[in-house]
Amino acid sequence: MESSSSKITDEIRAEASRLLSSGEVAAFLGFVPGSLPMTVRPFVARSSEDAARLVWNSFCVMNLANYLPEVLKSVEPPRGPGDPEPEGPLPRVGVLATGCWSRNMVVQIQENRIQRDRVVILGISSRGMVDRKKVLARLGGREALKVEEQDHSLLVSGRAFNEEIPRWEVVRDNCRSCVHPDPVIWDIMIGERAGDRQNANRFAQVEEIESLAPEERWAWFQEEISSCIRCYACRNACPLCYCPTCFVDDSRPQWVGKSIEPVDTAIFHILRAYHCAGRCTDCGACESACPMGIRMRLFTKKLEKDVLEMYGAEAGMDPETPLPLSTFSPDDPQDFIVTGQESPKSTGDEAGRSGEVSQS
Amino acid sequence: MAESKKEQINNPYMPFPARIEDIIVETEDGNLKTFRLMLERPEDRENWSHVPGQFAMLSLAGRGEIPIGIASSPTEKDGLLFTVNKAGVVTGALHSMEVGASVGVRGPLGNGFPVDSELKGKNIVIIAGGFAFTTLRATLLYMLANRRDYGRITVIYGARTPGMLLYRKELEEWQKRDDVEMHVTIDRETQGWTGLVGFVPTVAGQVAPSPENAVALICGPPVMIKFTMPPLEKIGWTDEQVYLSLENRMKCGIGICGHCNCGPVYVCKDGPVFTRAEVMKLPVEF
Amino acid sequence: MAAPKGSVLVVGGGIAGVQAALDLANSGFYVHLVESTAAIGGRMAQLDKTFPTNDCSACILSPKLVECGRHLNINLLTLSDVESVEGEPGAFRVVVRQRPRYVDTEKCLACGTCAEKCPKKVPDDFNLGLGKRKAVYLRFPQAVPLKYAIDPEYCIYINKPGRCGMCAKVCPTGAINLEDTEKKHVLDVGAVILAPGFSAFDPSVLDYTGYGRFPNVVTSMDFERLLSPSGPTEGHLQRPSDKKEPKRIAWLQCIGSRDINRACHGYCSSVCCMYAIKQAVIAREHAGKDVSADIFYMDMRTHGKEFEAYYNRASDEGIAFHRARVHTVSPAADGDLVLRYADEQGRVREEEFDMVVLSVGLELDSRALDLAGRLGVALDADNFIATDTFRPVVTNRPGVYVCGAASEPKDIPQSVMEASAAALEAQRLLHGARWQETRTKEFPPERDVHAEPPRIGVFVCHCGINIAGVVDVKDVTEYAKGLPGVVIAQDNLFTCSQDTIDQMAKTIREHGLNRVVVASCTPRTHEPLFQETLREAGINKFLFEMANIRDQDSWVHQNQPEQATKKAKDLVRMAVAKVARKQPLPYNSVPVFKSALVVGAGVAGMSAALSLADQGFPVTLVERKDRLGGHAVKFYRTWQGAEVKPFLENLSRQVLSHENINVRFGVTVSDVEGSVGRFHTTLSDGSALDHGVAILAVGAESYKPGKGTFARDASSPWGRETFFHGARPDVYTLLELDQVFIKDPSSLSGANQAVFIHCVGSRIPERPYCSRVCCTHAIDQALKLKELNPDMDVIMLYRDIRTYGQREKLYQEARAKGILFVRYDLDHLPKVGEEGGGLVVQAHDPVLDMDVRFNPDFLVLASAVRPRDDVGGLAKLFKCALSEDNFMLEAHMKLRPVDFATDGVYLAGLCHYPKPMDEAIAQAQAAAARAATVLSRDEVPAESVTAEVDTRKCTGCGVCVRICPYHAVSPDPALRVAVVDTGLCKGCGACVAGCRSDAITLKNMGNEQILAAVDAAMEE
Amino acid sequence: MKVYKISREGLDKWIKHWTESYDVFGPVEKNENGMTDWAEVKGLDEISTAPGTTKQPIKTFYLPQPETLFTFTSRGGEPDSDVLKETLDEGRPRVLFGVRPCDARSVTLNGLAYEEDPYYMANVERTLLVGVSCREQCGTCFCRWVGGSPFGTEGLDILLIETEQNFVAEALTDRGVSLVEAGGGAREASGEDLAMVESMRQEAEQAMSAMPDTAETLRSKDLMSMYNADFWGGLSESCINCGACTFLCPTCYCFDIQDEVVRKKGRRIRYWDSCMFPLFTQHASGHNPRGQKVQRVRNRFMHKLKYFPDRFGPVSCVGCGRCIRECPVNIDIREVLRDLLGVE
Repeated sequence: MESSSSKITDEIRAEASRLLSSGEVAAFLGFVPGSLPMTVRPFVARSSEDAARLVWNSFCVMNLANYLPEVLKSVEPPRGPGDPEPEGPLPRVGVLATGCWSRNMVVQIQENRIQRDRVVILGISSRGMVDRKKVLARLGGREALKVEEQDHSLLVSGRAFNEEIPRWEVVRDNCRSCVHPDPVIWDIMIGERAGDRQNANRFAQVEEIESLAPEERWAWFQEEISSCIRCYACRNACPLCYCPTCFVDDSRPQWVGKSIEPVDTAIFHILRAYHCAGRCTDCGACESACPMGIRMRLFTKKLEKDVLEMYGAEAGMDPETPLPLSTFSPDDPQDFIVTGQESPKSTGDEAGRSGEVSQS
Repeated sequence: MAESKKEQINNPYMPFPARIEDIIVETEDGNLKTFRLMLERPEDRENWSHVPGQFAMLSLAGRGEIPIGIASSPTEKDGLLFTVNKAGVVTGALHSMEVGASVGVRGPLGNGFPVDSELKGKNIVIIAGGFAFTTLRATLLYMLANRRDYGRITVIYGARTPGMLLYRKELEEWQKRDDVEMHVTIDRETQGWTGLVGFVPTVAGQVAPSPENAVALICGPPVMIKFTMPPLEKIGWTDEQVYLSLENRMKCGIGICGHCNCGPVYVCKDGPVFTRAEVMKLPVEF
Repeated sequence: MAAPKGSVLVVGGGIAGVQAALDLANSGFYVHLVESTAAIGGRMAQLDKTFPTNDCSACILSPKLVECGRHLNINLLTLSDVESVEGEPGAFRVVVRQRPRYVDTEKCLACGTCAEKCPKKVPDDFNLGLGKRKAVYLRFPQAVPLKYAIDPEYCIYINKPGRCGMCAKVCPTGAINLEDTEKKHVLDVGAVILAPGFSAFDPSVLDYTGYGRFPNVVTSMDFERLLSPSGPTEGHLQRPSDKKEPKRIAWLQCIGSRDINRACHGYCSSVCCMYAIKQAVIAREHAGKDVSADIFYMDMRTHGKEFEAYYNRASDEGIAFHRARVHTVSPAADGDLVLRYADEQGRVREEEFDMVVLSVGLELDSRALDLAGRLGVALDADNFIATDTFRPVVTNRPGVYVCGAASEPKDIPQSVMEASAAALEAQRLLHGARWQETRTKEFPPERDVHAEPPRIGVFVCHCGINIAGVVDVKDVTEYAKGLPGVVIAQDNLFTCSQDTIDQMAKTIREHGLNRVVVASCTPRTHEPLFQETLREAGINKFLFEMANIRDQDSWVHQNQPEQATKKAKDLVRMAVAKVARKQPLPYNSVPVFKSALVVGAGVAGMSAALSLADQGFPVTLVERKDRLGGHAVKFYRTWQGAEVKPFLENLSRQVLSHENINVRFGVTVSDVEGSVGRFHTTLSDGSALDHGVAILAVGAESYKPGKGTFARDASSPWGRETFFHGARPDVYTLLELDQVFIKDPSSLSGANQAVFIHCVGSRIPERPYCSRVCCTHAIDQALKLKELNPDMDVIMLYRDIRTYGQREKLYQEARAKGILFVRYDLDHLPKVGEEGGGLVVQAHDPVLDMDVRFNPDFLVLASAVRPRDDVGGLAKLFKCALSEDNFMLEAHMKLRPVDFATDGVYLAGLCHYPKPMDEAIAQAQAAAARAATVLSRDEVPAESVTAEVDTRKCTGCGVCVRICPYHAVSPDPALRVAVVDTGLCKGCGACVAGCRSDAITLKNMGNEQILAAVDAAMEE
Repeated sequence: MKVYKISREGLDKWIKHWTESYDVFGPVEKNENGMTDWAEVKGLDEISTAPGTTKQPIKTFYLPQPETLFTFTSRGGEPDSDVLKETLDEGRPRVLFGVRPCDARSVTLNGLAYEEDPYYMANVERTLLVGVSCREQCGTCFCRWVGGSPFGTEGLDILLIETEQNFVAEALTDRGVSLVEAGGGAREASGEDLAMVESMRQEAEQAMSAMPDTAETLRSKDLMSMYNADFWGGLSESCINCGACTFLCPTCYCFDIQDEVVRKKGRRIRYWDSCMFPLFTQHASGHNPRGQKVQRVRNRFMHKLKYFPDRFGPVSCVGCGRCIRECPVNIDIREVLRDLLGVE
C-alpha cells in the first residue's frame, strides 16, 4: 500500500525537480533519508538529480525555516559588509513548509530574516511527526534496526523482534496538541489542506504543571533540566534563535555561567523560553533535537498560552499582525505595576514625575 | 601522592603573582598602555626566562586571562613589559588599574623568534604596523644588546598618526644610533611630522634591503602583512626568510584547549612565530 | 519707539510670574522677577495637592522654582516691591525697593543653625499662623532662594538693638547682617508683566461662619496647610482645638464669592468647588474612609478638564454633596460645630461636625490694588485688573500685561497659560531686542579623561539636618574613602551651596578627579547644578552620578537611623561602581528651522500664527476648509458683550496680509517626520515643509442631537433623545440661535416664551465632561432675548449653573430680569413633545417637587462641544496622546497646559477642551510663547544619553524600529542593522528593552554601568 | 595480567567491598526511554545490563563540567585578596564499573593531549576502570574501524567478560589486581575459561565490520587535499552547529576557561567548549578564523581524523557511535571516514 507520505514524497520530488530545472529556484530545501532508522537529514538540493533524493515521512522533525536564511544567503552573489544590495531580483529558494514551519517563516518575514518573494513554499498539511524517543521507549532498550512507515502505524523490527506501533500513539506531543496543521503561507500546496484541528485542550500539558504548587513546579523544572549538558541543540534547532552572540555566550556582561551548574542551566532555559515568547509556533524542533530528552517545549508552550490569553495573539498566523511583544505604545496601561501605600513625600515625588516630561 | 604534589608546583594554569610597577600611556587615544610588571616571588623572578616573541597570559582574578606579547627583552632586568590594547573585559579592567595593583602572569608561552639560532649572523629586517610592534621591540632590544651576533638591522615601523606610535621616546633614541636603520612612517601627512609618510608596505618596498643572508620579522594587521609580501617578493625574498607571528584566540596557552589550532598546529604552543613558508602550508584559519 | 529693551519686569513670584519669567528667559530676554516675600512659589507652594491629578503641589512646582532660581537670565529680587514704572512700552524705568533680609544670600547655607538658636517664636505666616516659626526663618522647605531671612517685625535685635543677636553668633559662615538696609534698584526694562496673584477672602467679616470665634472653623487655605506634609501638623490631619483627628468635616462653598449682600463679591471664584472636592478626597486619604465629608454648595462648578470625572468619582466614593446654603455655624460640645441649613425642599436641618472648612473666594489684596494704582493700571468692577475680551492679558496701560488670578479668579493651568500669553505679548513688543541683554555661560575646555583610571570624588551632603538628622554622614564619608577608585570623599553641610560648589570645582581640579559622586537629595532638582560644576571644573558633565540618600533614604527611614546609614553606604557604593564605568558623552544639539506650522485657522490658530509672525517667524497656517475663522464665524458675541464679527474680520485681514504667514486652504497634514527643531511635514496635496515647531489648533465640533451621533449608548435615555432638533425649525442649538441673532434678530421679538435646555450631550454617561461654555452662552442669549422682547418668558432648564468667574454677573442679571431657572437631574429629564403643531416641554421642579409644563415658541438646546472625530489621526502623526474624552492631552494638566509630551508641539483652543474665545486666545498666545522658546534659538539641545547599536550583535530584526516612539531608529538596508538618529533619540530606552539580542544600549546606562551598580548593591 | 573467575554474586560483593574505600559508579537506567547514564551505585543490581554505551561518556569523570582550577578572593586591601588557591582534586578514589572498551580507550587517547595537565592526570590517578566487553554490536558501533575492539583492554584496570554463568575478570594492571583482591572471592581462571574468552573475543570481533590501519592511512594522506575535499560543503549544510556531538563524544576534550565571582569570592573554572560553536575561535576584534559553518564541521572531523593522528598517532575517535545517534540532523562520522579514506 502506498502511504500518504510516499505520495507526498513523489510530489515533492516532481515539484522540486521542476523548480530547480526551470531555474525558478536556485536551491531547494528538504530532507534526504538518514543513515539510521527514523532519521532524516535536512538537505539542500541544487539540481534535479538532488531533488530525486528528497523524501517526506513522519520523521521530518527539524524545522526547515531554521535553515532558510542561510540557504538564501548561499545563493546570493557574495558581497562584503557595507556593499550595496545587488541590482535586480536575487535567486530564490524552494522550501517545504507545514503549519508551524510556515508560521515561523511569517515570523522570519516580520523580523527581516527572509523575504517573501525570495522563497517558493511547498505547503504540506502536517499529519504530525513521530517522536523517535517515544518509539525507543516502547522498545525498552531493544534496538530498532528497521522502521517502516504506514499511514496509521509503524512497523519496527530489530534483532529477533517485529512490532507494529499505532502511529498516533508515538506522535510528538506538540503535534498531538497542534491546531494549525496547514501552512498559513504557501505557493504550491502538496496534498490537501486539512483545516484547523479541533483540540479540546491544546494546553493540557501546561495546565497540569500550572496546577502544581510553586515549589513543586520549581522542583519539576529543576528535575526536567537536570540532565542538560548545555550543548544548545535546542537553541540551534530553533528558527527563532539567531542572535549573532547568544546571551549565554556573552562575556560583557556575562549573563550566565557557562557550565552545568543548576542555576546556570536554569537561567539558560528560562531566558531561552522568554526570548521565544510570542514568536514560538511550537514546532517541537528543540525537543526533537535534544540529545538528553529534556522537554523544554513545555516552557515555551506555557508562554504560548500566556501570550494567547493576554494578547489574543498566536505567532506567525498573519504577516500583517505585528508580533505581540514587538510593539510599544507610550500610553501602555502598565497595570502590572503595583502601587502600594506610599509616604506623602514619596507620593509627591512620583506623582510629579508622571506626566511631566523634562523640558530641555 | 608525592608525585602529584610535585605536579602542583608545575601547574601550568597557575599564574605567578605580580605587581604593576609602572603604567605608561602609549598612544594619543589612550587605548594603549604599557604595564611594567614585577613578579612578586623571588623564585619566580629567578626562574623566569623568555625569548623575544613569546607571550604570556595576563591574569586578573575575577576577570580572566588574556594572551599578550612580552614587550620587554630578556636583557631588561627591571620587570616585564606588556603593551595592552583596551579591547575587552580583561584589558578594560587592566586599563582601569593603577600602579601597585596585583595581577597574575602565566608564561612565558609559545616559541618566540629564533634569535639564538636561525637569526644569528643574519641581516635582520623588522617590519611592524600599529600596535603589533610589541614583541618586535623585545626582539630589537635583544639584538641591540647582542649586537655583534647580527648583521644589519633595519626597522620599518608605521602607525596611523604620530600619536599612535608606540615607544616614541625609544624610537627617537634608536633613530640616533648608527647600528640600526630606522624607518618610522605614518599613514598620512600630519602637521608637525617631519618623518616618512606612507603605508608600511610601500615604505618596505622602498627601503627593504636585499634578501641575501637576511630574515624579515613581520608583525602587523593581516592586511599589512598581505600587502608587504609582494614588494619583498619582488626583490627576491622567499617565504622561508620571513617570520610572522599569528594571533589566534588562545585560552590554555599550552596546546590543549583547542581554541587556537590552525590545522594541525597550535598557535599557542607551536607558535605564535612561524615562517611564512610554514604558514602557507596551513589551512587559512588565522 | 526707540530700540526696545531686551529685558522684562515680572512682578510676583507665584506660578504665573515664574512661568512668564521662564518663558521669557528661555526665549532671549533678561527678566527681573520681583517677589514681595522672601521666596518665590506663591500660593501654589502652600497647597498640599492639586486637582485633578492629586499631584503634590510643592513637588511639581519646585523644579520650576529651581530652574528659575538657577537661571542665568532671571534676576530674582525677593522681599521687593515695585515702587514706580515710568516711561513707555519698550523703555520703562522701574524703581524697586528691596527690604533688608538681614542675611547675606551669598553666604547663607540654609543650615538652620540660626533658626534653631533664635529665641523668638512667631506665628508662621506661610502656615497662615497655624504654627510657629522663628524670627529668622526659611519660608518653606523647598524655598527658592534656599536662604534664611529675618523678620524685622519680631527680631529682638532689630527691635532693641544690642540685645540677642544670637543668630549672628551661631552662624557658621557669618551670613547674618543685622545692620542690613533697604536697597533701591532702578531697572530699565522693555515691558512689565503683573502677576501679583490673589488673596484669600477673609471670612471673619462673615459672622455666621463663626470664623475667628470657633477654632475648628478654618479656611480652605488653612486646611491646605493642615494637609501638607510640610505644614504645622506634618500632614497629620488634626483639628486646631484639641489636635483630634476630625471624623466629620463640612465644607461651606461660596464664602466670599457669589455673595453681593455680605461679602460684596458678586463673582464666582471658579476654583473653590474643585478644591473643596479635592480636600475632601485627600482628607479621607489621610484620615480614613470613615471620615464623613459633606460639601454644602449652590452649584457644583466642575467645568474644567477632567473635573467632572473627579467630581463623579468623589461622589461615588461617598462624599456627600448638599445643594444648600448654610445659615449659621454654632458651637456644640467639645469644640464640635452645628450647621443649620435648609435643604432643597426647604426643610430646615441641623447637623453636627467636628470641623468646618470655609471655601473662601479669591480677591485682589490691597498691596496689589496699590500697585495697580501706582502703575496706572485700570481695575474692573470687581476690583480685578481689567483686560479686553480679545486681548486677555493686555491692560489699559500699553506695555504692561497681566496674568494669573489678578485679572479674574482662575485655576493654575489657566494662570500658567496666561503667564505664557503675557510673555508672548512682551516678546511681540520686544522681539527686536531678543538676546540683547541675556548672558550665556562659558565653560573651560574639557580634559580628556579617556585613558585615566577612575579617580572618583565623593561628596556626601548633610542637607542641613534633612540627611544628617538620620544618616551618619561622617561614617558614610569615611566608608566612601575606601571604595575602589575613590580618591577623595568629603562631607558638606549643603553640597549645593555656592561656596561648596566652588570648592567642589576646585577639588576636582586639584585632585585630578575624573568622576564625581554626590550623595544628597534628588537628581530631579540638583543633578543639573552638579553637572554644571563638573563642566566648570573642566570635565565632561556625564562623568557624574548621584546617590539619592535623602528622598530615598533619610526621608523614608526617619526612624531607622542605623539602617538608613547602611543604606546610604549601599547607595554610595552603587553610585561609585556605576560612575567608574561612565564615559564622556557629546553635548548634542539639533539645528532649528526657524518657522512654525499651525494647524487649524480658527481664532486660536490665527492668534497663534499672528503671535509668531509678528515676532518675525515664518508661519505656515494649514486649514482644511477654504476659509478662516473656524467656528467663530457662527458666534454672535462674547460673554463680555463684544461682537465677534468685527474682531474676526480684523483678525482674518491681518493673517491674510501678513508677510510671515502663508495660509494653505483645503489641505490637511498627512505625514510628519522629525522632531523638535526639524520637523518635516507632508500635506495632503503632496507638498512638504520643514518647520521647527507645530501648534495644533484644530478646534472641536458642536454636538447636534438630531444628527444621531448620540446613539452610541441606546440604553441611556439620552441615547435616543433628539428634542426634535433638525426635525423642527423652532428647535435651535446655541450656535444656531446665534445665527438668528446675527442675521435676523427681529424675527424672535414676537415670541412669548423660550425654553433652554442645558447640558444637552454633556455630563452624561456617554460624554461625562462639562462643556464649560454653554451655561454662560445660554444665559447671555437669554439676556439677548430679553433685550429683544423684555416680556418674553425665558425658562432655563439646567443642572448646575456654571457661570464661573466674572461670568456670574450674567447669571445675576438674568435672575434680576426674571428669567426662570428650573433645575433638572438625570433621573428627571425634561421631556419635549409636540402639541397642536407647537412644542411642549415638561420638566420636574425639584424645589416645588412637581412637574411643570411649558409651551415655548422655540426651544434652545445648550448642546455639548465634542472633539473632532479625526483629531486622533493628527495627534498620532505628531506622536501626541488624547485624553479619555478624546480631547488632545497636554504634557501636564497643571503646569504644562499648552505643551504636548512631544517636544516642539503645542496645542491651543477647543481641541484641548471646550473654552470661551478669550481663553482660546490666551492659550494660543501661550502656545506661541512656548514655541518661541524653540524658534528663538539656532539650535536646541538634544539628548546625550542616546541609544547606540552594537552592529556585531544586531540582527536587523527591526523590533527597535517598530518600538521607538520617536522614530529615531531606522534600518540600514546595506548593513542590515539598525541605525539610531541621535538627534531624534530621547534616550527613553524602549528599544533597549525590546532588543532580544542585547545589541542596543543607552550610553552610560548600559549593562556595564547598571550591572556594576547591581553587583555593588549585592556586596556588603 | 591475571585472569580470574567470579560469579554474579561475587561481583556484587566486589562492588560492596569497593564502596568502603572507593566511590563506585556504574551505568544506571535513567528513564523509561532506555537511556542509561553514570551514577553512584552500591550494588550490582543497580547496574543496567543494556547493551551499548551510556548516554554520556566517562570523560565527565576526567574533565568535569566545570572543573575548578583555583579559587581566590578579591577583597581589595585584605590580606587574602587576590591570593590564588590551587584546587587540584584529591577527592576519594573511585571505580567506574561497567565501562565499555571504547569509552575506556578514550581516557588513554585524551591522555596523549593532556599529558602535562595536572588536573586531568590527577583524575586519571584516582579513577579505576572496570570494563565490560561487548557481545552485541549496536547499529552505530564502529570501534573496529578506529583501532578498538569489543574486547579491548586499553585504559582498563579490569575487563569483565560475561560467560554463560559467570564472569571472567582480566586484571590488566596492578591497580586492577589490587581491586580484585580488595573485592575478594575470586578464583583464578582456568585454561578452559581462557579459551572460551578467547573464542568469544574472536567471535565478537569477527561479527563486526573492521577497517584496519585507519590511523596510518589517514596519516599518510595529504593534509591540504583532505582539507579541500569536496564533500565538506554538502556535509556541513545540514549541521545546525550545536554541540551535541562534541559534548557526548568521549574524545572531544576542548575547553574554555572563565572566572566566576560571587560576592568577591571567585574561582577560575574550565568547562567544555565545542569547536562547533561560532565563538570558539572568534577574536576580540570580531575576526573569526572559522566563521563559516563548513570550516567548523571540517575542523571537528579533521581534528579527530587527521590533526590528532598526525600529532599523536591514533585517531581521536573510539567508535562509540554516540555522535551518530545523538546528532539531531543525522550527520554520520562513518560516512566522513569513508569519504576521507576513499572507501565505499
